[in-house]
Amino acid sequence: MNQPSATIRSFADLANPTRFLALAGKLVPILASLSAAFLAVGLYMAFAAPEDFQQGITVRIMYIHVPFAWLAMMCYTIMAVSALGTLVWRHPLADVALKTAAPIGATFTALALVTGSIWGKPMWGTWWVWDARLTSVFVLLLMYLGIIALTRALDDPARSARAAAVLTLVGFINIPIIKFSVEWWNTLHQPASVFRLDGPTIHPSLLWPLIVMALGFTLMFFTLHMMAMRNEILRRRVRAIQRVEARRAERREA
Amino acid sequence: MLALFVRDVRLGIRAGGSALTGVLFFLAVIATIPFSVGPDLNLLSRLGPAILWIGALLASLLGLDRLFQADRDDGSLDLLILAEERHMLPLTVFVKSLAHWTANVLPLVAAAPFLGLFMNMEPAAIGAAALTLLAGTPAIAFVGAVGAAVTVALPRGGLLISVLILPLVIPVLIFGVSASYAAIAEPDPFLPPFLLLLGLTLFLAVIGPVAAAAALRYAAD
Amino acid sequence: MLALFVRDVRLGIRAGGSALTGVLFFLAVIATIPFSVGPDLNLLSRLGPAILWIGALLASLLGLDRLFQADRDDGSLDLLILAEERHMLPLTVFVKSLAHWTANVLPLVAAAPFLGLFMNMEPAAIGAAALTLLAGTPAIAFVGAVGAAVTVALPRGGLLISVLILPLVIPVLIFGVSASYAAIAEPDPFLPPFLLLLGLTLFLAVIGPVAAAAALRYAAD
Amino acid sequence: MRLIAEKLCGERGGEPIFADVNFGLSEGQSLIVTGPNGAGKSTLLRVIAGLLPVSNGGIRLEAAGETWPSPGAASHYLGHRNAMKTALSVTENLAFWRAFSGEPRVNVAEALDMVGLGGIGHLPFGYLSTGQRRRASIARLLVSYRPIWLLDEPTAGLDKTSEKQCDALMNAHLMEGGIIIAATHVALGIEGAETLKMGHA
Amino acid sequence: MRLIAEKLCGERGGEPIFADVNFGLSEGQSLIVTGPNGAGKSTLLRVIAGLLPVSNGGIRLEAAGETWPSPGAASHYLGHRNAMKTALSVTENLAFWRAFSGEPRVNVAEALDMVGLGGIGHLPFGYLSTGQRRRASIARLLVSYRPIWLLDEPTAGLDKTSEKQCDALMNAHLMEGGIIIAATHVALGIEGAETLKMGHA
Ligand code: HEM
Ligand SMILES: Nc1ncnc2c1ncn2[C@@H]1O[C@H](COP(=O)(O)OP(=O)(O)OP(=O)(O)O)[C@@H](O)[C@H]1O
Ligand SMILES: Nc1ncnc2c1ncn2[C@@H]1O[C@H](COP(=O)(O)OP(=O)(O)OP(=O)(O)O)[C@@H](O)[C@H]1O
Ligand SMILES: [Mg+2]
Ligand SMILES: [Mg+2]
Repeated sequence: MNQPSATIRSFADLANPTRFLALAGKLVPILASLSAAFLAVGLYMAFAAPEDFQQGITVRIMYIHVPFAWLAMMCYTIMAVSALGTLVWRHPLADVALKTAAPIGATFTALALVTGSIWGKPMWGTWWVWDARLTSVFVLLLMYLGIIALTRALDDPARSARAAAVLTLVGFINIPIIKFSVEWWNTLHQPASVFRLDGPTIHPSLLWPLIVMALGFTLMFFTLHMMAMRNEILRRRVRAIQRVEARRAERREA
Repeated sequence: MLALFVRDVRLGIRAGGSALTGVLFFLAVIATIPFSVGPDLNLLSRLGPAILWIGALLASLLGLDRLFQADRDDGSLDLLILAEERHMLPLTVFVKSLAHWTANVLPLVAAAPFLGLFMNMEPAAIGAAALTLLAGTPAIAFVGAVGAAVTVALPRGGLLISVLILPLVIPVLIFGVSASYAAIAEPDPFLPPFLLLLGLTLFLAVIGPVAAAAALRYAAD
Repeated sequence: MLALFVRDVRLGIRAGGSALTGVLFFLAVIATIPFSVGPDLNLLSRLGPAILWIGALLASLLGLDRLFQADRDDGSLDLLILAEERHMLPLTVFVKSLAHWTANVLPLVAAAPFLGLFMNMEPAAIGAAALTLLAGTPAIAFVGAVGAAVTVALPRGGLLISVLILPLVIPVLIFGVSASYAAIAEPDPFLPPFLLLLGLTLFLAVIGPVAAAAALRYAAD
Repeated sequence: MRLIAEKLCGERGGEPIFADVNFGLSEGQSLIVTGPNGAGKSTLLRVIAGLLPVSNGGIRLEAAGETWPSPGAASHYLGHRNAMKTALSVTENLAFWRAFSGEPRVNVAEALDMVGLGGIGHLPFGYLSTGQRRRASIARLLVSYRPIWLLDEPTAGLDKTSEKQCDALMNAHLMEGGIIIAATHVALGIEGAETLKMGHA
Repeated sequence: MRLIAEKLCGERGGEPIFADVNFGLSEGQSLIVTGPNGAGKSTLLRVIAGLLPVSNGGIRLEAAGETWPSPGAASHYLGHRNAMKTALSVTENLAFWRAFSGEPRVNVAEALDMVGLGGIGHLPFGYLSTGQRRRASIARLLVSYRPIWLLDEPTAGLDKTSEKQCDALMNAHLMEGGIIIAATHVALGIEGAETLKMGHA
């Protein structure tokens, strides 16, 4: 008769997540409102900012395209870190963080691709070119989707956690490739002008709205991520309780 | 029979052979091409149909060698053979190959048009490619079934016979590709190669299962 | 360790199947391309290295899903994991992937030069392509090991593995192809990309097995 | 219905394994095959089922009517391997065999209860323990009807209680006029079974 | 050397299977694990071997010296599956495990004789009968030395005589100061073995 011990154990496991849930409950609204504010201001600044004399109105796409692109890479970096968390520190939340970040990251990557190609049509005269940066971002999207597919295919959460973590870490090679593709290969895409060792080369009038927008989207990302993690944790709790119930039923039959 | 089909498809899906994976697989294959041949767009659009076909071929070859081995290893094959009076063995083989095709290749065929867009192929080419894929890829599964059966039956000698059988795949591929090109290249007509492809598929759909069944009967040991 | 290598190579050769399928697939890829790019020979010879690389890359995906599954099904994997204090698991994985490469991919590399002739590539190009293949394809096996380890629990991982691996091997492809082009295109030198390729292979030869081992340790259930 | 073997000989890879096996079993009768490892018990069962060619002599089924043209078609074969997919749930597996083998009998849930696996039909087969797997594949014999059961070490890996259950199931099958041929190393609780001792001697 | 389990708990897919298992075995001692199907015998063995994570409590090896850093490293694990390649001959299989596991002991031919498979080392493993396969994998325990043997139903499928052989081998191992933990449903002929009954009760 070890149900009580069992249930207690499974809840003891969830103690740490429980604390996280409380924290998330407090943080989510704050983050949400902050990001909303930033985005509003950012949008205003974006449209107040001077138009580029050759690109015209289309330059404004930059204010969403670039943040999306940055976030796509940042999200994967976060996933890689939480992968370490799973494999090295065995942190119970790391696995949840990784699993839930994947879909969000995929979305941002897809948005970067879309906005990029929308921008590409007027700039380069084509929606899509198989140029190094574009393709490497495309590959990043593929990796996101691959990780999602893997986590879906493996039912047992413990096992899928390890698998996804390992895969994520190995896939991290792609991030530097994306970042530096513009330097390594001669691409249509323009090189980094903000994150450079020798300071940004882009004009402040364009830089500031960009930064504000970037901050806004980053906050938005964290909001979404926290909410997703909360859902995942609750889902797992329900599953744990269901298992205990099922086992009770079995024992009653036996 | 339907039960067998459902079981095998389900197994395929469980393995992550779902539609999503199929599309991803195709995307991944295509993504590798530009890196090697370079970003030259109209070259890509010319390569398009070939790439689609190669991807489909690969997908249908993946795991094909396990078609019967998996059942042999867990003893299901014995029972499938035992049920012969009830379900003719060739039919069983046919259904299994079809299930393999459904789980592993069909998603790709469905995804093909979108990917065609990706490589900015012209609509005609895309339609033709998708059509030929739909018509041609099953043949690969049927031929492959023979190879799989033979390797199950005589693991050592299997190699030899597969050498004789599997090359049948290449004609399928060639007709498929040429048909999808005929659709765009003006002078040469689309129908003849396409009909040939259809004929080949139907022919193999009969020959393959029968041959495979014959091999399997001796596989049980 | 040598024992493990010998065993796996022996198995790969006896069981036959996949190695042969690989070569055939390779052939099929080569056979289709001319249709797409047309009879234009010097375009063909220009595409040659790329085609060889793509063919080899895709062909080496075949049979990868069984790398660890076969051992898992018959219980060997447990013992390989148990022997960890004696032979570090990453080393075991390394040896297994190497054996897989030897049995399944090496034949392709050996066949590559002849196929190069088919596409009338010039000797220099052929040599370069073969060399880069020899240097690069092992990397695919090592990355493949990660995919195989991660999906070892799945009944049939074929498609999924490819999806997981392909994005990871793209760098290998890039350097391999660029190296083999550098050999013919006069201005740019052959060595730098080739050395990069070598470096990448060595790097993956370390990362791959370590990662795969990490995944396998928890796969045992 | 009567299952008759006359001077039956079996071989494996060209080597004769056993020769001149004779028996005749009519409804309700059972035969227990014993003998040392490698004596040819499994081979005999597979020959009877028609999974291996008869090298000499013959095995035939008399007065069985249209439904059962051949011994193979009339038998359930339970080999060493369980013929279940580890990736599918126990219920899915059994449901498949029920649909595929035809002649449906007990439904899946009841069959699972009869082998004492009531609670766990939803688990993937791969999650089951050795004995549970064996019991699940015994349940396969119940979900669709065959007059002849060919059982190769049916109770391997079963605990005492489920051994009893299994014996009860076999006896019930005999009561209904079934025929059982079982190869085993341990004693089976089948009433009035003839035994056939195989061996190199 | 002493193998000690304290409040050992094991789980499968998140569900606790057994809890608070305690035992201490020193050289020459053996433990027989019994219990109904699904009680967790195999799970226990795998946890001891280190193939499954310890969910709670601990298992450790005392005074074992450098050679045997962990219980896993010090053990031969004989599971349900024989860990042999059907495509390779019996000798090739054993020779591989001998070379791979290190600490070589008896050579392959002798080991095969000891399990009564003298003649058939050249056959592909796939050609062997169930019992012969089991015996071949028991021979694996002999070709390389490990102080601890973890045996999961070692005598499944063996005939009477080879069961005796197997018992003799186990007793010999204990004589030499080995440790044996065996999960089984049938009685094993090991002298003075403690028994551990597992079960949902
Ligand atoms: C699908 C097409 C596109 C993709 C996938 C893409 C991807 C990216 C990525 C990943 C970054 C982040 C680079 C970094 O942080 O170093 C980026 C930045 C940027 N992209 Fe794009 N891009 C695309 C199209 C375009 C187009 C058409 C333009 C305009 C001509 C453009 C202009 C920029 C600019 C100005 C930056 C900021 C660079 C910097 O200041 O660091 N992108 N893009
Ligand atoms: N596929 C095969 N090819 C050749 N010989 C085989 C094959 N399978 C089994 N044999 C041989 O046939 C003989 C009988 O095998 P069989 O499995 O019938 O024995 P068994 O009585 O079932 O033994 P056990 O009690 O261990 O199950 C064995 O000596 C074995 O070596
Ligand atoms: N991979 C798995 N995932 C989840 N649960 C599992 C897994 N394997 C086994 N189980 C469960 O763990 C329990 C114990 O299994 P185990 O194999 O240890 O039983 P056992 O005592 O060895 O039974 P047997 O006597 O039949 O061998 C069983 O109820 C089984 O359903
Ligand atoms: Mg037998
Ligand atoms: Mg067990």
